[in-house]
Amino acid sequence: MTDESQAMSGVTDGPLLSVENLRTTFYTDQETIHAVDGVSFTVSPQQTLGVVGESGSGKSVTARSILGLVDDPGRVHPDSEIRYHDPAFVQTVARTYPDRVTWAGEKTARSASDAFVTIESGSGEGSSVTVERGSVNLVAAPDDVTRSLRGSEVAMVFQDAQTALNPVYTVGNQIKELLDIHQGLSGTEATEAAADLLESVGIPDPKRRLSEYPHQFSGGMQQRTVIALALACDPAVLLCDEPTTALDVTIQAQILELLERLQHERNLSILFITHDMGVIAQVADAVAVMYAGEVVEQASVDRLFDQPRHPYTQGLLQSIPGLASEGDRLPTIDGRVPTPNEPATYCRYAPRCPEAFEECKSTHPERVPVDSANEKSGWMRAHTAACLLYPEDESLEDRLQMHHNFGAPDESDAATTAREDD
Amino acid sequence: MEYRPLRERVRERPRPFLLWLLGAFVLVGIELGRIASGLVEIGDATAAALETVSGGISDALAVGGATAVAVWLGIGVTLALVGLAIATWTRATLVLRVTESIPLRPQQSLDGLVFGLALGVGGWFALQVGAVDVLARLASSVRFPLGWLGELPTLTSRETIPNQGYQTPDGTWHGTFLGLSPALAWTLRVLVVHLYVAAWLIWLWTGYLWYRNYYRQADWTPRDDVIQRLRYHRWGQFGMVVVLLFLTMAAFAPSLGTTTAEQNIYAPFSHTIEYYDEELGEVTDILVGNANLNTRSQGYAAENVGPMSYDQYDRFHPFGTLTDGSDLFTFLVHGARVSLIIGLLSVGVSAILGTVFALVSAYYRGLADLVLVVTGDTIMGVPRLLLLILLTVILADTWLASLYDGGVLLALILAATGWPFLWRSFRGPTLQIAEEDWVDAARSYGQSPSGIMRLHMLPYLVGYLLIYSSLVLGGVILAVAGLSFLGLGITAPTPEWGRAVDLGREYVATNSWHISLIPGIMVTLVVMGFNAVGDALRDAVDPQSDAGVANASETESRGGGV
Amino acid sequence: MTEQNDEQDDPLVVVDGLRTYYGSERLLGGEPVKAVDGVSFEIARGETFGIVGESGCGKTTLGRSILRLEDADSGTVEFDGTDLLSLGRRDLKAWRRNAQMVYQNPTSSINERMTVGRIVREPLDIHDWGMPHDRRNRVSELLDRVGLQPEHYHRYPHQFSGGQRQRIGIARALALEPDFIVLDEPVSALDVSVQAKILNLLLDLQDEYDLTYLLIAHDLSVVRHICDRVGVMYLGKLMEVGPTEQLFRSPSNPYTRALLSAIPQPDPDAGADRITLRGTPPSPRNPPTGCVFSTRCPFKIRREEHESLTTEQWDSIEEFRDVLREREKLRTTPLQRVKARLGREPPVTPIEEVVSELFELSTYPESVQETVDQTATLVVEGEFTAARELLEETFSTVCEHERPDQHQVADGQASRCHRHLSEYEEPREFLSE
Amino acid sequence: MSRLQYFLKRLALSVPVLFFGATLTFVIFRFGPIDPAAAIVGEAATEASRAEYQRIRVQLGLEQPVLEHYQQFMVDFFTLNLGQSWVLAPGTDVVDLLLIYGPRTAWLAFWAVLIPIFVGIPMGVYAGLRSNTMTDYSLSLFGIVWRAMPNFWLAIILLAVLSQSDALIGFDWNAFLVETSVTGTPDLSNITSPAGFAAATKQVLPAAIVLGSASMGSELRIARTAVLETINSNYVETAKANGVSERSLVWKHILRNSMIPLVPTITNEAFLLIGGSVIVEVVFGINGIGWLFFQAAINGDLPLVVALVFVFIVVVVIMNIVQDLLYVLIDPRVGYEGR
Repeated sequence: MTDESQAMSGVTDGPLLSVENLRTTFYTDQETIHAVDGVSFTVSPQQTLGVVGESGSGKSVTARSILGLVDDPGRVHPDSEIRYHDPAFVQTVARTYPDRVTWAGEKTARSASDAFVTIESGSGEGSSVTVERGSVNLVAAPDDVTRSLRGSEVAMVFQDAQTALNPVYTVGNQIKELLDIHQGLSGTEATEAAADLLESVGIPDPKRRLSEYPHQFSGGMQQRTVIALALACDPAVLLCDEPTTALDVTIQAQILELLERLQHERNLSILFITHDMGVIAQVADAVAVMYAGEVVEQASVDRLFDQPRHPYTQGLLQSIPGLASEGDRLPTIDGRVPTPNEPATYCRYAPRCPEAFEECKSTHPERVPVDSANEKSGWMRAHTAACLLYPEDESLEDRLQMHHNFGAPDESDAATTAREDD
Repeated sequence: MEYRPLRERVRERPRPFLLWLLGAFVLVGIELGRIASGLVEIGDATAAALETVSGGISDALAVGGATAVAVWLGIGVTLALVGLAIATWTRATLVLRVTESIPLRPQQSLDGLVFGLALGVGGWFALQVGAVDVLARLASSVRFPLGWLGELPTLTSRETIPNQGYQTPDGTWHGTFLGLSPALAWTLRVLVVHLYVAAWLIWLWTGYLWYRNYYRQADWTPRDDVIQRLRYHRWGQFGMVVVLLFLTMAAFAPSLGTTTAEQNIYAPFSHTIEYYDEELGEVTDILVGNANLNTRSQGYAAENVGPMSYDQYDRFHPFGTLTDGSDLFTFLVHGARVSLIIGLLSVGVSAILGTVFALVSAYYRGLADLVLVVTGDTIMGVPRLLLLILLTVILADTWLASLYDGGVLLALILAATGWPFLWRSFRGPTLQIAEEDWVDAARSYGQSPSGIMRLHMLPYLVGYLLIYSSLVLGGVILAVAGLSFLGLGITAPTPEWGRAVDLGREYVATNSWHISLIPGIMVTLVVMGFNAVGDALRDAVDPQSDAGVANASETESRGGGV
Repeated sequence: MTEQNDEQDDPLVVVDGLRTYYGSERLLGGEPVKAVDGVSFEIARGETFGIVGESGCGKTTLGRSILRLEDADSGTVEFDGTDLLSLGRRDLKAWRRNAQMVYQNPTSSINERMTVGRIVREPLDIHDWGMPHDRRNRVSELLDRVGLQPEHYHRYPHQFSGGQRQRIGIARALALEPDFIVLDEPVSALDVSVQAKILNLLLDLQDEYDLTYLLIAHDLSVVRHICDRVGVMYLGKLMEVGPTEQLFRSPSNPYTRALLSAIPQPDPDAGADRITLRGTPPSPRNPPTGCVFSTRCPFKIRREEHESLTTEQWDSIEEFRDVLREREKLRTTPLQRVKARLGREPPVTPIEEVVSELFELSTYPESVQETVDQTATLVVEGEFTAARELLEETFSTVCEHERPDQHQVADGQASRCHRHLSEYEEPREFLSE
Repeated sequence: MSRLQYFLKRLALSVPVLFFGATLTFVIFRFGPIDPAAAIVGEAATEASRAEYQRIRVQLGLEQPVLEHYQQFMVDFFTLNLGQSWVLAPGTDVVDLLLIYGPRTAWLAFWAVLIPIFVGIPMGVYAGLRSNTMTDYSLSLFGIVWRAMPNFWLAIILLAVLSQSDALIGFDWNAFLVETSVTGTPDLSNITSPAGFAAATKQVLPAAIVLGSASMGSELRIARTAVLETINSNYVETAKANGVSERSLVWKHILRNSMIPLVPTITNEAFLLIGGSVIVEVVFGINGIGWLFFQAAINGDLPLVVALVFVFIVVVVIMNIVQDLLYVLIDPRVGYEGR
């Protein structure tokens, strides 16, 4: 376990969803693409984590990996961890799989090597265990655990609302199906609940709308319906994958407002993926900036926009028209996002980075606090960046050494797995 | 990198090109005789056909009444269409130079009419002046050296590797190549033919590779991807092998048969063969027709010559004999040629019609599209096989039916009833292409409609053209076989696979099972082969739109449910 | 900016009352789509004029109509003094050298079966520009100018990224040395970092070749960055026109205000005084009879007796009217009627429920309450049209009856809104209330 | 546009097809190279036969001016006054012939449509759900081979095998269940009794299998691609992400959507059966409409042929209407803008 996650467990209101060193790789005939390459972040209860990045940075694959929706030829690396921390869920899973539980902190691990449930505090054991705090690692968990998580705990809102709704069923039918699965509602009860849901996402005259087909809805209403579908599952976490990209600004404003309201009403945690810096600034509490499959910077939203530290984030913010100085020319980033088709042994941003130096080509930067002051503040408030320039109050040698050390365990890990595979 | 014409690039580095050219010379040289005689044959056939056509037309005109009107109308429409094609593809404009007050579309049709009229008048004038005679004389002067070249021995001919002979009691063979047994000699010739075809393929492939390596300026083209995808398409490769074998069979039918078509099918009583008569104890002559009477396959053990066997006249029959005692294999290879020619002719005509109509209806939309939709729907609304039967029966006694033993008529009927299927398949993709921004962009800088269709739409259609043509070709082969099974279409004795199936239908469950079974399997294989090639092309040309195309193509490849 | 005022006297493009409808020629057509419905503006030489609006507002059709890629139904477009809409085929082709277009989608705007060289060269070939050799040189020069390499001549578009493809499109547009270029969402399909580079390129080219741009965009930050003047479009109408900074700083038209406030600012502390519009734009087949924005306008003029209503109350009334409008439409489709006759009418919320949901929360003046109740009764009786008309009678004002005229609101800034009339409150005053 | 409007529009589009189709038959009848009257009478050598020839021409309307004849012809056809047979069954009304021969073909077609639907589609769906497995490959190959086999060939092979089934596969088809012969016309007179139904069904079963063979292959393939496409669609992914169970995904979300592209396939295939029935009926000796048409065509019974072609066109148009109706019922997007 790394220092980071220990620090995180110290926080009283721990994360609801945490992703640790997530690697999702696509193996095609021609090449191996590391679409997500060692991504870590946490989503806190009732908070919004924004994930921002250009196309091809691996944002969507990250969201899909969480729900176990990565299709062939993609695979989530078995060493990755996606942990879900809701005690009730952890307890249910622990009771179903009593022989695959680890008790954190106990030296005499009563756990099998294939354990995926970690209990940090709780009592009892076997099928009558009670859990106060713990987590389930979804990567190692059997399929039916992931399946039981989908919807009821973590639901997803996709970008293209028009194709995300089944064209041959009425909207009511689709909502009621989920109400039946996740809340056991049926008949008139379900119809009422479905109408309420549509109303709560701001669709007027909801009863009539229930009997209409998706294509009879406008784009904004379709997106609202997709959100209503997700809400019908009564989830704790909402993964929003570019939910407003296809919409006009006035409709986008409506949807963003709606999400904000729903978050308060329903105590949702949101993972919000977008490429639009403006949208991120409006919705997120904390932001992770992704580049070529890696998170290159993470900070609270205010800090990130006030003091972006990673050269990529800086470049990205400067190149937004309107935000930059009134001068005619916009500062730009040269080159293009590379396809991460080889293991990262260097900084993937280096070729485009105005501040790159020799070592950037040979040392892979790890996510470190941007300065030592920052290290001590809590995880969610931490400002980290994956760049050899940081922590900025250390000397160059120390920094290089630090990044190198951070990177080393990963490599040995990989080596052991390789051996095990043999 | 400066752009230079291909000629300059070749001049700079002539070696690969010259080597490649040399390869072509060698390959042509080996078969010069066959190519020359083939040309003569085609020329003669064309001349005969033209004569029949003009005779037919003048007959029709002489009859008068409705028929004449129809023929005149047909000539007029054809001329106008050809004129329109000239006007569009050459971008020549006549009316525009006179007046600008007429809108664009009528202007083009007017141009078409003018060109068509000019063509008609020119043709008539040439006819009057006797240009035909001049042409004929020219043709005959070309024919002479070609005929002479046609005498040259060729590698794959049966004269070089003869397989017909007789066995004396001591077991030796006479008259065959190097005294080999007929089966071996025939196998050898088949092998040589296929090696020769393989050599041509290698030549082509090397040419492409060399062009890519030495002369092409682009380091990548979209076609490279298509070829790359084809290389991993096992199902498609199976199809290509089958299609190649079929094409070889059709192209080299005279060499592949164990005997000649003349001897086997058309005039068995004008040829004799030698065999060793055991009763007489000497080598005797017999008319092929008479020999055939004793080698018939009629179902009984006593009257049957099965596959891979010799008959009593020492003739080898790889696929056995037909009910009349002639060789099934020879019948089938010549049948392949008939099927292929009909198939290519009909698919060619309907593909041209389909493409032109698709381009026009997608570019202009509106009325043009509506008219084509109604016309196409009407033709498709009549069940195709019924229309085929009806038309073949009705037109059976006309001059058209005499061309290529009814083959041309059949091909034309198939084309006339088949183009709506192709057009329907093209329409979707063409409409999509017409919607693309680059078409609009071309319009925005003043590209003409014909230029847009040719440069910006047609290249995208070529892929679909190949896909559907190969699917439809399979269907046409089925349809032709089905019609000849019913005794329609190709007139006997011209060989056709469906007729072989028909001939053997009573013997399927007897010793002579081969008569129906083998041609049936061959039809199945060839149809599968063309379908597989179509599938492969579809996957290679347009990997994304898998389902949509598959959807539309299913019924087209069937050739009207035969 | 000062220069530009001088140039105003010498406009390059003058659009007057342009109307483009389409879909009217369909057999079972019905109402045509009024994509561009009476738009007038001028573009000065060397200026960048921006058209902003949401999707479906007709901005692309407007651009295409100006280039005569779409047939306008009425109005005039004058380019440098020539009336474009009356040009014959030949003159039009010759004129096309002067004006070009850059498209939104870099993948579909260039033909992927042609090499880059041929793509850029094609306009030159069509217009018989110089000798073939000159054309090749010109293409190399152009490629270099837009930031591509001459050796890209023989590459296919497939091998390029979106940004590079957009450069190819720009090179093609520049080939014939046009004066005027319509940029149709040139950067909206690109990533932010690439966007900036293309915008810079466009600005450089404008300086170098003295180009006049018509920029069509939905991204207001892009427009603000490079446009001198902007027109805001909604449902085929130009709602407001003005110099960029002035319009962005003090928008007069309610729609402009709503649009500007809806842009998410890349700044977490940015103002919260966002105006969120209700609903979606109506169909351009049946635009509202009065002001096209009247169905969604938060600044709508009310009758005197309703001025005292709170915003929430007014919104409830508006929403009620929306619901009725929708329901009336619903009843008119034949299939629905058949269904209703068969007793399979879709279950709708009973009107009483709708009323109670919308109007329960606060007390309304008696007259309003009465009208609402009356309407509900009419709906129960199935008299949808009467119900709608009753509401209209009670609540509609000039906004729903008359098309607003264009009012000069500031120097060079004009807006279409009834509130600019002296008898009503100006939108900005209304807001500050 | 509503769905009803869409349907009406499609209906309207079938009118010109019917009209032009009938015109086409008229053109063949009146201007074709065969003189119908001459074909009926034969060589007009004697005075009597010449008179007969004239009489027939008048009766067929060939002596009328073209336009008048055309009008007469169209009115007759559209009022289902289809005329008489002249050669095959002289003097019999075509409508009467249809009543005798039609049901047999309908019975054959019924099974030929049904068998592929119940065999091909489940196989295709199964292959699609298990794509890129051995099962998928073998099912697909089976479909392709089955589809490529020519009907006429398959028919004679099946005929031969069944007629000698005892000797060849040790199973007597003729005696199986009810006594029937392999070839021959089904007896539809007592179809309501179980034995009669079984006999009539068994009688046409081999022919129906042959006739439906290609349809089965096509439907298998289309079902497979449709399922594959649906599986990869966004709404299936959304449903999955929202926790819909695997079973519900397949039965509710995938199957219904896969049916949409199958509708035109099934009707198109049914359409091809009309042509195919000629060959199958000829081989299996079923005296249906296909057989009647073939006999009429080769015997030059032009009035009958033309009437039959018109009947076929009507059937095709009806089938198209059925297809559109099915479409309207199965796909709610039909008639909506852009579709």
